[in-house]
Amino acid sequence: MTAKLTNAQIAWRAAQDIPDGAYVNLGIGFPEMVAKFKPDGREVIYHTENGILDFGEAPPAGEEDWDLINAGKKAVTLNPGAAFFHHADSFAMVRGGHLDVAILGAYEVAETGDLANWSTGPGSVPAVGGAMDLVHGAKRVAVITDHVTKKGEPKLVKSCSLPLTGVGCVTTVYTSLAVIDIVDRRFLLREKLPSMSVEELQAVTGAELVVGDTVADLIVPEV
Amino acid sequence: MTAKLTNAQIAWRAAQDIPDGAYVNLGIGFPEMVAKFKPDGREVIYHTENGILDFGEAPPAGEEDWDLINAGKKAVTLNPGAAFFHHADSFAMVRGGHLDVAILGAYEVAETGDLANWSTGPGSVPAVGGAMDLVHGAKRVAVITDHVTKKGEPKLVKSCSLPLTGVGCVTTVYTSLAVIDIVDRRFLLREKLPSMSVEELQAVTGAELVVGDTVADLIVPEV
Amino acid sequence: MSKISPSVEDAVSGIQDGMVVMIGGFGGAGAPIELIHALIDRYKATGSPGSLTVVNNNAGNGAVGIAAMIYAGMVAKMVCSFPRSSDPKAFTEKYLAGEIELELVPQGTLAERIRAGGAGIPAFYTPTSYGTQVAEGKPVAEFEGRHYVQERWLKADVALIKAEVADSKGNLTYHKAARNFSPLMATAAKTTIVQARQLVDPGGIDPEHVITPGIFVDRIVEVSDPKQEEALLREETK
Amino acid sequence: MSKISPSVEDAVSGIQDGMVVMIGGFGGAGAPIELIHALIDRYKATGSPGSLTVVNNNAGNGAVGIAAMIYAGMVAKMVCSFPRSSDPKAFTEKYLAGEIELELVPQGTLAERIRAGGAGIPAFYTPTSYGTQVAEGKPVAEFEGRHYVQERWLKADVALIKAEVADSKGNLTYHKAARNFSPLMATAAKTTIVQARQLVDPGGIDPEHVITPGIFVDRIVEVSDPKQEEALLREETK
Repeated sequence: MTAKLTNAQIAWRAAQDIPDGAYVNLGIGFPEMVAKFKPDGREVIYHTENGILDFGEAPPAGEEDWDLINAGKKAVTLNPGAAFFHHADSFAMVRGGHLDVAILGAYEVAETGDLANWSTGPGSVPAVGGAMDLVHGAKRVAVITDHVTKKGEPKLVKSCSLPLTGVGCVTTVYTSLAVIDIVDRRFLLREKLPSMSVEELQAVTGAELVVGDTVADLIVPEV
Repeated sequence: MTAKLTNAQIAWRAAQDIPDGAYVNLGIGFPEMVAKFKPDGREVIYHTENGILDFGEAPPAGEEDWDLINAGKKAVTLNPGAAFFHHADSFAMVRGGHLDVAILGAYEVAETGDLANWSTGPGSVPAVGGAMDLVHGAKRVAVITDHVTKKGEPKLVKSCSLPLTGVGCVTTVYTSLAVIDIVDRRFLLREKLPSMSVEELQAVTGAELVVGDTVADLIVPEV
Repeated sequence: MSKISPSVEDAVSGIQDGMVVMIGGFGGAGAPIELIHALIDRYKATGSPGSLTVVNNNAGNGAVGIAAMIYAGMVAKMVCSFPRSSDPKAFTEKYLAGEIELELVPQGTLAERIRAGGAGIPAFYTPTSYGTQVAEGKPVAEFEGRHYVQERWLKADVALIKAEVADSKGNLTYHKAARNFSPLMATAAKTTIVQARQLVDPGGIDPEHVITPGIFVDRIVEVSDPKQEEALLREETK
Repeated sequence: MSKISPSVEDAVSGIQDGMVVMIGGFGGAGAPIELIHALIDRYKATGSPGSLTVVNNNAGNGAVGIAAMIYAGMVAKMVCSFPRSSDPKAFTEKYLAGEIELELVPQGTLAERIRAGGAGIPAFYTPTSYGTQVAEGKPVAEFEGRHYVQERWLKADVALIKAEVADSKGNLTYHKAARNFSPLMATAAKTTIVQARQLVDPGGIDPEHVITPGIFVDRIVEVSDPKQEEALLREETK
C-alpha cells in the first residue's frame, strides 16, 4: 500500500469541513485532535457531554481544575461566553439535534451508515458512554479512522460484525486514504489520495465505492 | 340548614393540617386564602406553577413587580431562600411527587376521589391551567369548598357529572360543614359542625358518609 | 457569525404565513411585547405573516401582545393551557364565533411537551389528564399499576423570547418569574429570536448563571427599555 | 424543620442494606468523597449497608470513592454508562469474576431516565440505542417514520450529592462541571443528602442562581474543605 495520512492529517482534513459558528462535539481520544486544526478565522463552539459549552484548550500542567474537565476527564479551560449545565440539558442539546457536527472514532462503518465503535465483543467490560446518544443527535455525524485495521482488514464494510453504536447514523467518513460520504446507503467517494487509484482504494474497502462525476484529490499538509 | 363556616373559616381549618416544613401549592382564587391562616411557628414553603418556590405575601399596592407573580397573575414577594426555575422544572416538582400538599377548589368531588373543577361543560371557553397536573403530583390533594352549590345541591357526590380534572386523586375535603377524608373510595367523616347531626349532614351529601368510631367537632374561630 | 439583529423588525423578518410560533411568557411576565408588535406591524402593512399557530400558556389579555395578534387576525390556532385572563375578549369572541382553533393542554404537559421537543424525545407518559376529556384519543399505558397518557413532543418554527441579559453568543438570563416557558421554547424552535434588555460581550454572564446556553439562540436584538404587558394593561384600563 | 446534619456520619446514617444509591459526579468532578467514605467506614465497622445498587456515570477509579466502595464489597450492582477509567481495577476484577452486576445505560439515556424519575414521567422514547444490543428486550415505536426505544424512569432510595454552596433550606449551587448528574439525582431520590463546601443562611444564594431548589434536598452537611477525587488519585499514583 502507498503512503497514507497520519492521524493528525485525518484530523486536519475533518477540521476543514467544520463551518464557521458550528457547535461541535468531539469524541474521546483521537477525535479530540480535530480541535487543533480549526482553520484561522472560524469560530467553533465545543460541547462536552458532561455539561460545558464553549470550553477551550487544556491548561498548563499544574494549573488544572479537576472540576473543569471534558468527557474524557481531561482538564480544560473556558472561553468567554462558556456555559455550564446539567447532564439532562447537555443531552437535550445532543438528542434534540442542536449540535451541528459530532466527530467520532470507529471500529467499523457500514455503507448503510451503521457504526460500531463501542464494543469489541464479549470478554471485556462493556462501556458505551455518550456515543449512542451522539450518533442520533448531531446534524452531521462524521467518523475519523484509519482506512483499515492494524491487520489490514477493511473498516468500511457492507455490514458491521461488531456490536452497533447506531443504525444509519454516519454521514461522512474521513480515513487515512479518502473522504467518503454516505448517501442513500452507499459509500460515495468524495476525495482520495492522488497516489492511489480508485481500484486500489476499492481493494481495501469492504463495500462498493460509488464514484460520482468527480473525485477530488485528498491533499493534506504536513501537520 | 344551620350555620356554616365562611370561606375564611374553611381556609383556616385546612391551614391547620399543613405540617411544619411542608411544600405547598395553593390553587388560584379561594385556596390562596389558606396562606393567611398558617399557624404561628410553622414554616410552610409555597410553590407556584410559574416557577417560584418560597414566595411571600403580596407587596403593598404600587410596589408590584409584574415579573414577580403567582399562578393567578397576582404580584407576590420573595422570602429569603426563594428560588426561580423554568416551567418544566416547576412541573417536575408537581408531577414528581415533591409537593407535600396541594389545595384546590372544586365543582364536584366524588367518593372515589374523582375531582371536577375545571369546566362547567360546553358553551364556555375551556381552561385547565395546572390543575390536572397538581391533582396527580402532590402527596396530599385537599379540596376546600362549600358543602353544597349555590342552589343547595350536593358538591360531594357518588360520581361527578362535570368533566373530570383527575381520577381518584382527592384525599381530603374541607367543606363549610365538615372535614371528610377519602379512604378506600368512600367518604370518611372526620369532623362535622357540632350544630349538625350526622343525618342532617348526610342529607346534603350526595354519597354515603362513612362514620368511624369518632367524629370530632369541627370548631373554627371567627376569622 | 454574529447573532445580533439591528432591530426588532429585522429580527422577526423571517417569520412566514402558517408557521408555529412559540411565545414566551406567563400572563405578562416574560411576554416579548416589542417582538410581537413588530410582527403585528408587518402583518398590518403587508398581510403577512398570517394563519399562525401560537403556543403560549395563555391566549392574550386586553388588547396588547398576543391579544393584539388575535385582534389583528393573524392567529389561526392557539395552543395553551389557560385561555382566560382578566380581559380575555380578544380570544373569547373569536373562539365562540368559531374563528380561532384551540388546542387545550394541561400546563405541566404543555411545558413537558415543549421540553421534549427540544430534547429529542418524541413521546412520553404522564399521569396528567388520565381519565379526562383532555386525554380522549390518546394512547394510555399502565406502569406499576398506575395509568398514564402518552403525550407527543411539541416543536415550533420560531420562538419569541424576552430575556434580561444576553451575550453576543446567545447565552441568556431572565428576570425573576419572567423565565417560565422561555428556556424550554428556546430549545424547541428551529429559530429562536430573543429580545434582551441588555446585550453584553461574551464573558459578561458568569458561566454558572447562564439559564439558556447560546446553542439554543439564533437571533438577538437589544430592547433596553422593554414594555411590561401587565403594566400596559393597567395603563389601558385606568 | 432544619435540614442540617451535624456530621457526614449522621447524614448517611439512614442508608440501609439493599438500597439504590445515586451518587453524583462524572469521573472525579462532583464526587461526594466525604459522604461516600463515611458510608464505607460504617460498612467496615458494622457490615452495613451492603448489597447496594449504585448509580453513577462511571464505576470508580483507583481506590477512592466508588472504587473504594466496590473494594469494600458493599456494591452488588452498578448502573452506569462507562465503567472504565484510568484505573478501573476495582470494578473490572469483580465484574469479570461475576461478583458484581452491571446495567449499562447510554449516558444521555441515563441522564434522561433519572430526570424522568424525578419528574414523574414513568417512560419516554429516545432514538438512542435503537437497533443495538443495549435496546434488546425494550419496546420500540415509530414516530413520523423514525424508530425509538422506550426507556423507563430511574429512581433511588438515596442520592449523595456534592454541592458548592447550600443554604439551610436546601437550595444548592455547584462548582463548574462538577454539576453534571447531581441536579437530576437530587430530584429522583426519596432522600437527597448533600455535602456542601459552604453553608449559608436563606437568602445567601441569589434566587436567580439556584440550580437545585431546596424542595429536592433532605439533609445537608457542611464539608468545607472537600477532597477532589482526581487530585487524590494523582496523589496515589505519584
